[in-house]
Amino acid sequence: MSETIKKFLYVNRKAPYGTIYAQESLEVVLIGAAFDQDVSLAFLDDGVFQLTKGQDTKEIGLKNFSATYRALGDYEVTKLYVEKESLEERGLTLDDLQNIEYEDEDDDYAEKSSIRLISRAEMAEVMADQDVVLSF
Amino acid sequence: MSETIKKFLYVNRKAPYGTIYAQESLEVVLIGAAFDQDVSLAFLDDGVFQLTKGQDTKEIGLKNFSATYRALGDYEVTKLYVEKESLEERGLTLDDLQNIEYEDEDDDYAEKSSIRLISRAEMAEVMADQDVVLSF
Amino acid sequence: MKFGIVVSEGPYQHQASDSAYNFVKAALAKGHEVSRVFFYHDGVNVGTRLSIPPQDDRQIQEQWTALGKEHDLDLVICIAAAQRRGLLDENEAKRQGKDADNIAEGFRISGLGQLIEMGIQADRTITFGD
Amino acid sequence: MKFGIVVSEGPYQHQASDSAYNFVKAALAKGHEVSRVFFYHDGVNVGTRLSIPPQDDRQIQEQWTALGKEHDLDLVICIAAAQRRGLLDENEAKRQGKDADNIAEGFRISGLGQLIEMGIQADRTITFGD
Amino acid sequence: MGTLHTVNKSPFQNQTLLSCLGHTHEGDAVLMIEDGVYGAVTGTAISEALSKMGSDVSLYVLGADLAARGIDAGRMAEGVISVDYEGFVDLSATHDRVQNWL
Amino acid sequence: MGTLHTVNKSPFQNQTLLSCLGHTHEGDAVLMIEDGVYGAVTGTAISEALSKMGSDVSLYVLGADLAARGIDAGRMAEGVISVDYEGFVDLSATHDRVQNWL
Repeated sequence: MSETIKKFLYVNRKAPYGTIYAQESLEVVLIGAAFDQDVSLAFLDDGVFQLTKGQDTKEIGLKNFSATYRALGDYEVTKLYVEKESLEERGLTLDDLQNIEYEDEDDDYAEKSSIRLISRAEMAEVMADQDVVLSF
Repeated sequence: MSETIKKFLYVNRKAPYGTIYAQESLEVVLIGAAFDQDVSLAFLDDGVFQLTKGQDTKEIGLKNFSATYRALGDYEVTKLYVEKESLEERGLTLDDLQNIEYEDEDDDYAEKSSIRLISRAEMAEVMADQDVVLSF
Repeated sequence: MKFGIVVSEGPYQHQASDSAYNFVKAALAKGHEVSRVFFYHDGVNVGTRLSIPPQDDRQIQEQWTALGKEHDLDLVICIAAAQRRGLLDENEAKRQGKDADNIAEGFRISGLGQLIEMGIQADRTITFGD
Repeated sequence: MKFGIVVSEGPYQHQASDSAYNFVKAALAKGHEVSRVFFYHDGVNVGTRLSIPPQDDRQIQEQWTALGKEHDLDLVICIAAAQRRGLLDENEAKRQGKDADNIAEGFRISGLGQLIEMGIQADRTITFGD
Repeated sequence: MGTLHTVNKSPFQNQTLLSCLGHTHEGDAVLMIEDGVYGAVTGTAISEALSKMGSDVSLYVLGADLAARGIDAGRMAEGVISVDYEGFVDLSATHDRVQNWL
Repeated sequence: MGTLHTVNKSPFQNQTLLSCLGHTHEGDAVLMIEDGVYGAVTGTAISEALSKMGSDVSLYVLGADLAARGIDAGRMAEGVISVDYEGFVDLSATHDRVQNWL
């Protein structure tokens, strides 16, 4: 839709369900995927809670949108940066997060993890390497 | 308007202007004054910022409602509990706050301060002594 | 026991109105009375009849309207907060020269005095907000 | 330079829409271009024409409408966020079977693609929210 | 029977839970709801400090909000009791007042 | 020329300013606006920690938001520069990108 290719970073720092930001951020990512930009997602601070597995919203009556993260690979959104320090401070490890994978078309469609565990310092580098930073 | 007299505490923990809670809390206090209940206001955490003097909102375009605190005495709202530890953590002293006074009709209408500086432990006692606690 | 409920945040943006709804349902199910639900701050936006959430999501306003009808709840929207935010009933719209209104069935607009009155009459006052 | 602006919170409840307004005014005064203002999340509520704030307070929607008119600003309300929260234009109201609409003059409702497009076209994208 | 306090903010982002625990009395109860339920988890950067502050109050967590967020009940700090919405109603009724920390 | 970061939350209530300062680079600028301006004040419970973290970035504060909150310019930490909305626009234009910490 456009000839410019920009680096877009979606920054997720808030927990899901208490507020709508996580859910409406995902809606932007899905629509944005059609624009063929260079898209990354950052999960830090309470944003890492968005990716936990086993979310079950039946009793609170809100829509469970956590499965959508697993569909991101189908939209060619394959770079989900997760901050290690944020996980550790919250007592979480990668095992507590969903498996989010994509098929690497450059590698015989091998299934690879979209989650890239990085340090806080590396997260700062990712942030500094963007054209557009959208925060939710 | 009612024969029951209850102890109402309005708890203010948020800074003014960034969000509307401080302002709309005051509107409740003013309306509530007509009901002849036993009213107290608590200012703790960032709520102590509501009472600073010299607020000037011209450049941000929001309505400056800080003068309303000084009018509370006219509505017979005379108990404004301010937490000492909250002030100290924020580098504030009583001198940074507005003078908020009332006329004590039991003491020949002497002008007295409505601000009661109390410790965190005393604030906990004030909170535990209420019938209705409204938080903003 | 008589509960009074305050809802301080708008629908969907915060979970507050959902938590309040679940609490009120549970209280009624246990035989308690809910004397009033008072919508304040952005909470007034719960009462718009113009919302159209996605079909696979809950319809927050309709949930309240239905619960209110079933249990004869007094769902009160604060007039001062509502005017700031553009939530009107037919009378207010006429009085203020506005060409439309948007309040949903089962809600009524009234003054802040209703909040104080609720606090006086209820055995417990509980606020859901942010 | 071309600025794109996102407003993520509703009027009065948060300062975000005021800060955005002051920023946009200053950018225009300095000769910059504001390519679009995109209202998302509760920010969509800025665009209601039904608000009636106290007379001694600012009228946030009218401020935006006037600034938009003066500078031919593209004030876009996200349709998905707006539907959840009950902000509609005449077409949407008809299409969805609603008996009223509430969008103010100078605002238009469109899709999330307009946000991405703004990010692509603007030199700087700035979000005011909570 | 004391006060029921509710907290709905993540303690990693916001100091509300700390402030609440700094204002409780022996015999009070603190119920964590919405994003506040993250305060009920053990083995975090702040769980030790929280457990010391909350030693003379009863700690509860709304199970529905825990489940929504995918927190396994096995990760809850010792002594924290999970309740459903009816339990929330009971706690509100059995305490003398409810103070909501927003 | 690096990133302009904005922070609009009180550092006494919310950890956003700390998180922002933990993700800056030398040469970045941090502009405190709205309730974020309380982070610009010296002599508070957190001002020392903040001054250490922000040593390699330029710190700015929106004067209009300071004035609204009644903060005397004399209480600002050393090295923090007060700007008006036009200064905010300039900072946005002169940096390569803007990241808003919400």
